[in-house]
Amino acid sequence: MTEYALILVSTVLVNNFVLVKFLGLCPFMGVSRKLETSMGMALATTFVLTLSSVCSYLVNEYLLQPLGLEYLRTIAFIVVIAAVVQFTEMVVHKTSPLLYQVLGIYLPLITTNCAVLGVALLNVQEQHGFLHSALFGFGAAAGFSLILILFAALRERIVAADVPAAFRGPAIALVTAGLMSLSFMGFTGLIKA
Amino acid sequence: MSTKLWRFPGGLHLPGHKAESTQRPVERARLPGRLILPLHQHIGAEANPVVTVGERVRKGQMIARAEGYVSAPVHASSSGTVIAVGDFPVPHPSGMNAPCIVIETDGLEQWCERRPAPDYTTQDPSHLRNLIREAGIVGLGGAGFPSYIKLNPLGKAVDALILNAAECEPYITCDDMLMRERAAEIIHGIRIMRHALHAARCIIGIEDNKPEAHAALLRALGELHISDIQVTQVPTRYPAGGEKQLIQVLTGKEVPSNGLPIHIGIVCHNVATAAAVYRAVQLGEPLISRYVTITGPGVPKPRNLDVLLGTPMSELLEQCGADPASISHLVMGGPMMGFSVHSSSAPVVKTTNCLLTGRHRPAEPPAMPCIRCGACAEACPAKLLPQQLYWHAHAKEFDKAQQYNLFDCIECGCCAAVCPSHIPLVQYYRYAKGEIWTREREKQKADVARERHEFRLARLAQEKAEREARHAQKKAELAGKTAPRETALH
Amino acid sequence: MLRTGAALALFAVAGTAIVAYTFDQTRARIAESERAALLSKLHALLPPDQHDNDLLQDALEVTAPELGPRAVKVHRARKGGLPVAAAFTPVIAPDGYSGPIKLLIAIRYDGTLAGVRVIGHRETPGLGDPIEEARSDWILKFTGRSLDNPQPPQWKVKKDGGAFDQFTGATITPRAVVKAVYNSLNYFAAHRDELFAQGAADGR
Amino acid sequence: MSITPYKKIVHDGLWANNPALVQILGLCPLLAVSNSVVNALGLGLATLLTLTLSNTIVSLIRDLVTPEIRLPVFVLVIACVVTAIELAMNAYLHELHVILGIFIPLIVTNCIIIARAEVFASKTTVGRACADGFMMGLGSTLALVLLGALREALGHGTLLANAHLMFGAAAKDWTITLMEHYHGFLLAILPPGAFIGLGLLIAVKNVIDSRIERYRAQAVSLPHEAGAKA
Amino acid sequence: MLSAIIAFTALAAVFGLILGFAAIRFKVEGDPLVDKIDALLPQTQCGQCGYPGCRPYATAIAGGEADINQCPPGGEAGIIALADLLGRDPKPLNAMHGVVKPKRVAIIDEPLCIGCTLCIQACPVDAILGAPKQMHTVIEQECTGCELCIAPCPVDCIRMAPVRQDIRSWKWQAPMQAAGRRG
Amino acid sequence: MLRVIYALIPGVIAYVWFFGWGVAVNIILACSVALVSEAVMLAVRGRAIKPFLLDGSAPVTAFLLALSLPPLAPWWITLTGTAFAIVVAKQLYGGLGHNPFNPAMAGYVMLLISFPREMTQWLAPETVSGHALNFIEAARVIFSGALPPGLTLDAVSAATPLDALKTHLHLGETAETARRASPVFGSLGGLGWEWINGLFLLGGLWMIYKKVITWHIPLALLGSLSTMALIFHLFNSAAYVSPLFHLFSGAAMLGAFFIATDPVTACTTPRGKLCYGAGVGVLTYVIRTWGGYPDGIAFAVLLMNMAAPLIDHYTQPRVFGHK
Ligand SMILES: Cc1cc2nc3c(=O)[nH]c(=O)nc-3n(C[C@H](O)[C@H](O)[C@H](O)COP(=O)(O)O)c2cc1C
Ligand SMILES: Cc1cc2nc3c(=O)[nH]c(=O)nc-3n(C[C@H](O)[C@H](O)[C@H](O)COP(=O)(O)O)c2cc1C
Ligand SMILES: Cc1cc2nc3c(=O)[nH]c(=O)nc-3n(C[C@H](O)[C@H](O)[C@H](O)COP(=O)(O)O)c2cc1C
Ligand SMILES: Cc1cc2nc3c(=O)[nH]c(=O)nc-3n(C[C@H](O)[C@H](O)[C@H](O)CO)c2cc1C
Ligand code: SF4
Ligand code: SF4
Ligand code: SF4
Ligand code: SF4
Ligand code: FES
Repeated sequence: MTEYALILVSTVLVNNFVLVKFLGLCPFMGVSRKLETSMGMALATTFVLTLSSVCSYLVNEYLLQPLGLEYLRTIAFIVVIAAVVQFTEMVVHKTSPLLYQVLGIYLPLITTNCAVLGVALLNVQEQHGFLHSALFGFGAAAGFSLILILFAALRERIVAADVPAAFRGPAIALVTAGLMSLSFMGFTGLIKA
Repeated sequence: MSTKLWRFPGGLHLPGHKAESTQRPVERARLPGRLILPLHQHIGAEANPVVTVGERVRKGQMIARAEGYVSAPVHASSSGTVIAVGDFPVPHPSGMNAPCIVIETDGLEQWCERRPAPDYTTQDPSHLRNLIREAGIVGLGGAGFPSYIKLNPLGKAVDALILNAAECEPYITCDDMLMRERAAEIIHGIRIMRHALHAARCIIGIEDNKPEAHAALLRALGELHISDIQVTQVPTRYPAGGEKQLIQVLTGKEVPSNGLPIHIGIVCHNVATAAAVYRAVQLGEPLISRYVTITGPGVPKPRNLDVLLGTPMSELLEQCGADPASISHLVMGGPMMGFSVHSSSAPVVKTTNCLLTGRHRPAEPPAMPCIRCGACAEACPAKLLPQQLYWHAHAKEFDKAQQYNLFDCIECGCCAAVCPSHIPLVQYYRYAKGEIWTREREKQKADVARERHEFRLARLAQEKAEREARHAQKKAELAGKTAPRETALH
Repeated sequence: MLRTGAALALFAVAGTAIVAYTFDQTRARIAESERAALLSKLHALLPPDQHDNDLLQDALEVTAPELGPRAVKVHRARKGGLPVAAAFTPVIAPDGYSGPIKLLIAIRYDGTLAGVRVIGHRETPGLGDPIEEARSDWILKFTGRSLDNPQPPQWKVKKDGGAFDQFTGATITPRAVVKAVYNSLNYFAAHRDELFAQGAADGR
Repeated sequence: MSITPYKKIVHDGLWANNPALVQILGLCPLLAVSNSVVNALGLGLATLLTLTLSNTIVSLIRDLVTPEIRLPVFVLVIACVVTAIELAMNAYLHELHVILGIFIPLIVTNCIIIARAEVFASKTTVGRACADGFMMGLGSTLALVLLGALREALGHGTLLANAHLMFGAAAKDWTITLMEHYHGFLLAILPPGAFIGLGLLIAVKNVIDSRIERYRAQAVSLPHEAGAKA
Repeated sequence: MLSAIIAFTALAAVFGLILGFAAIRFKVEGDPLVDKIDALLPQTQCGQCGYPGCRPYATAIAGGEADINQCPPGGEAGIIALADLLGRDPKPLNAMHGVVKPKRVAIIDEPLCIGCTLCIQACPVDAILGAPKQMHTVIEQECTGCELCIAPCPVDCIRMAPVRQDIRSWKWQAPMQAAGRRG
Repeated sequence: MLRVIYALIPGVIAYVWFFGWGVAVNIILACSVALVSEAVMLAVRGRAIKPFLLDGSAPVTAFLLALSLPPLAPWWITLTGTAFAIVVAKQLYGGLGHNPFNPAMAGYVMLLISFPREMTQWLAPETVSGHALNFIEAARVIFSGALPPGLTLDAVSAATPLDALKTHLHLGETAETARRASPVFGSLGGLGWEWINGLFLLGGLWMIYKKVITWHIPLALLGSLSTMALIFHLFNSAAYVSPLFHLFSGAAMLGAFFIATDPVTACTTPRGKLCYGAGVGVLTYVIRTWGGYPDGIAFAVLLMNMAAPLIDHYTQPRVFGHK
């Protein structure tokens, strides 16, 4: 039990995907101008990331490994991810048009969010089991969402600030991200192992 | 008497500065050579002149008719001749000129014929409202909203008629003096209002820094053997006189956001308004004069005057021993909510409760950036977050400001008063509100333009189609004509 | 719909074919590089001229508390069939400042250290990381030492009255490393012969 | 669109529309591996190669693919290219491959590649697509190397440390030590440094741009000065 | 090798089918965007943006051909609104397309007007009244101030005048900037 | 702002008393650097300089940064830290009032992760080391690194109480043995630290009385910190030290009254302030107890700065007349 809690703490805080592992930065920078949109993105990513983490684990375990096709891993995973994204898209569209309104535009973006592929690859690299993969994927997504939403709220405040011309826009956003990751250094050593 | 009182959030204890202008008794203001009567002294539509230049008018005669539901007529406050109808300086933050009727007084003070209705109890409310409307009575306490509308319960049961005698702003004492000197008139006025509203209760709310006025009211009630009007002292804390605040203090009810007091069965009027109602109904006199406080470091003899509407402010300053030229800046209203008047030749209007004068404009310290200390939020009686409103208004993010409920701001100025960074917050809010309204208007205009443009495009397309059709037809005819001739040639 | 499916499948086939081809071409080379990479690490401690067997082939796995929680691979160097040295990887020093430290420890048959290297750690950059060869030569000071050099009680950092330096402001990390090395020396002393005795068969 | 002059392609790729500094795409590898010049160069070249190849192929097959499967096919193409490159690197630049780790396969999801395929390569001639791919790749590589240099210099006081990983043993002594006994400003090589560093680069670019803008404005002597604020 | 190909054909086929469905549906997204953008444009219909009217410009933005900073009448507020809608960073107005001017309306000097109807044809919102050979007048509240009627007039009897300010249209100005803001 | 500095003075005096004049040197150095870099940045940004130099925010930043540095930190540490605080964390965002992160703490954390060695070299209280460095000596150490003859760095330096506690617990000792083993502990918290914290507490209370700050943040912070500590202490007093120790060692009081209360970077709504303070307290405890760094205040403050806008967004008070 505690082991799984630790996995979450470690992926959400200590090894936060965005601020420490440098994954999923494009959506992090791109979809954080408004709080609402960032929340939509967070929701979509969380779902897709968890699902694709599991699926890619299955594909790797029961398709690639047996056939000795490890070298096709990347291709296989990206295929899986794209499929999952589309699948999610359809499900959402069918079940709740309202949610679709919110998420619709973000889902396609997720395909090129390297956090998703990153999770899949890391699962293999670190030989996670099934449950571990699921948790890892969820934790990564949670970390991503947390940071994304906080960042969006911060940015909404910063746009009104008297930022020097040269730093307006992406530059100051990156500096902010830097200071955020500076703060997250505080979690280092929280999980020894 | 000790009745249960409630507390409104925020607010400030301000130095009152009221003693200065209450030492001397109220005296009539001298009759000026000319009276300047703006057509727009109230909320709502501008009144419509019914007199022409050169025409002779009597005191109390209607010279401009109310235009539409939310509007009020204007009356000649003394007898004389109309010498101009046109734009003149008026008391307004813009400092612009606005349409006025100018009367040269003849000093005869000849009244037009008055129709008193001594026994109002026999009148039905709608007729009373009509009298009040015809008398041009508007709220004398603040916004100058036509009072007859507020006297119309709109079919709702009115639980309480609240008389606003708080006069919470520093320096202002006109209501105070009115209560000391004309308590009886106020009481009568209140009973008329009450009759019109069928109000169950009737409370006069007065700040506890006016013992004399309080005593005067009680005395008057005693003399008139009236027991069903309750006089309640409320703690002195700005803005206790704010309509919503006073209502909360006296009844514990909150006027819903962008709702009206009437929606919670309450109507709030100023005491001066009540007095005006009495004169209108029982003496048949329209609203042609009011008490005005002339005070501030700029005048040697600060006091209250009973002023004919339309009297130029400069005359009043002179009467209080000040030389208008020496006065560097002149504020109409109090230090918190008043605005500077650009020319002392502007006239006193229905909503002029106070002239605040300064010898030299206080040098405002430079505004520093907001450090989000939250002092403003603690002072805000509307429980807003002024720092956020400012943050967004300053960044021109007006929709965000609106999300933070900009329009619940009553512009009381408490926030600006406490701001350690000396930010003119209220100015930012007024600016933001103005911008939002303009954008609304422009949006509507744009939509119209879009329609007209699309309509035009459609029309052009149609014309083109028709032209082509005609063209084709012509061709066909031509072809029809030519063909036989050719055959004929052969 | 079917058309699109087919078309896509076509592309998939083509793509896969190309990749598969590349894979075939590079497979041998990749295996080779991986070998070389590992070998170069070992050769840093056990120079090729000191042995004549294939270190990668002649290996076995052991598990022992002294060497850490997980199984440790032991590569054995022999010359003319005679044991020369053994390289343990990875030896885990569990009590680093912020997590376990992975070590590669090579011990000569006579019980002296052929060398120690850090192959993975999470110590604080700037405080704990002088244990890396790249950052300081602290780790090199182990070479040539053994259980009687210094005497066992001396196998500590100076601060704890031992023979090994600590870093300014960082005692925990060196403490952990010294302890781990000392433990593995003990383990080697205890199990030396069976380590070399076991047939080279396993590990293949 | 399809008749973009080559001059513009070059200018876009390297400056005006630089993937890293302007489009802010493909950040993950950019920030993750830019802690030393060599790593940056390694990944940069890999990306460049991928971009060029993928763009070329995409433009080659642009008439064969129906709109519905455009995206999947492009993704597939890119994935294949990347895998091929990865295998090659693993074979010939093994250490570097180990260091760069999952960021080589992650080139697949590097947004800039799919973006170029979508908005440019799929709409233009092979030559231009190839050029665009190359220039965009070069643009991000330059940004990578710049950031790498900045961080390595500040962090370790060196440049081109362990270049042999890439250029073979001959390059062992290429390392340039800018400052002996340099304390080492760890911030630069730690994650926060990556973000702040890139932020600074972008800011510098903005300054240069506005200078150019102002210069132009004066040259044309427009009545009102554009973009010159604060 | 073969197993690889087989395995993949399977995967990809599935994938292709699924995607086939979804990709088609994405098409519909385009148009509402144009409306959303058009709703933010001032509808002056002046063409300064380089397109014949606001809607064409909106279409161009949606199509990614035009940038969001080309509409002078929209001004800074307009650009920010567009940036918000499209999730981009706002940028200063592109000087190539003109500068922000106070709102103005056209006034026809009626004695001079010869009733040529050219301005009527030019006006995008039919804000000019008049018939051939009769003097024309501008319906002030309908005029968007696009200035398109100025050029065609053969006798130059049309001029632009600022919209009249009176005490009701007056609004509070922003207070002067916080301390130290130079210019 | 000046009143913030007045409130700091008693604590500073205690600081000098226990750790020698190094602190004073650091403060002076930091202040001058802060003012200079502020002025330079304002000039570059084309803003008026005088009003912003006089608003006193830069000195406050400098004070708080200097107070969190090791007393004998070399001059270039103070310099880079202060410059980073003012230039990057404050001026890049538009200066006073616009910065989302607490400049002083940003500067401190930057130093801590960049130069951990220098940043963990703490001076032992004079009562322990038995050496009293006077102003000149301290200045010489700071600027040239030259200790007075007959002194070694190891002699005068020691880990801070929190740090030492970590080290000993790490060695598997109990809190009690740790406190007996190392001389740096006092009766409540760290030796000397208890006095320093006590005086900062006084200064803080004075600021509340003077309405410079409100009670919300300090109360919530200290409350949550001690609650956490109490729970775990009761649960296992060998591994987890008492709440009092937490309150009276490290930067607890300084943080609660002077750092977390920075109005610019904290929450601004009343309820928000409570959440914010509680958050800082909990995070501080977590980082102190399980994290890699001995004191967590700085990180906790920065982390909560990060969350402040969101918290504000969700803790707006009910506006008058709204349901
Ligand atoms: C635009 C506007 C419309 C109003 N409409 C009504 C109304 O329909 N009925 C009513 O009883 N009071 C109405 N009021 C009067 C308000 O309730 C309030 O008494 C008036 O604004 C004076 O209060 P103040 O001086 O605090 O602004 C209106 C006020 C304004 C400003
Ligand atoms: C901040 C503020 C303070 C006010 N103070 C007073 C006051 O002291 N006395 C008063 O009669 N009206 C005051 N008003 C106006 C009242 O809100 C309200 O408009 C008025 O009492 C309605 O009565 P009337 O329509 O007869 O003027 C104040 C309004 C505001 C917004
Ligand atoms: C941020 C930080 C990081 C640290 N990292 C390490 C480290 O990686 N390795 C280490 O041995 N000590 C590290 N320490 C220092 C230990 O806390 C302890 O003070 C040091 O080992 C000195 O212990 P001593 O008092 O027994 O000499 C670190 C201290 C701090 C404040
Ligand atoms: C009560 C109070 C606490 C403050 N705390 C800090 C602080 O912790 N760090 C800091 O850099 N500035 C602090 N300041 C100064 C100033 O608010 C801070 O530099 C702003 O962040 C500058 O924008 C404080 C100011 C006040 C009034
Ligand atoms: S009082 Fe002034 S400085 Fe304080 S928060 Fe309000 S606006 Fe900002
Ligand atoms: S002016 Fe508005 S914001 Fe300021 S205190 Fe009054 S109501 Fe609140
Ligand atoms: S410039 Fe603006 S107002 Fe004029 S046509 Fe273009 S979009 Fe419409
Ligand atoms: S009248 Fe002239 S300026 Fe006005 S809208 Fe028509 S064409 Fe434009
Ligand atoms: S490169 Fe774009 S999300 Fe990682």
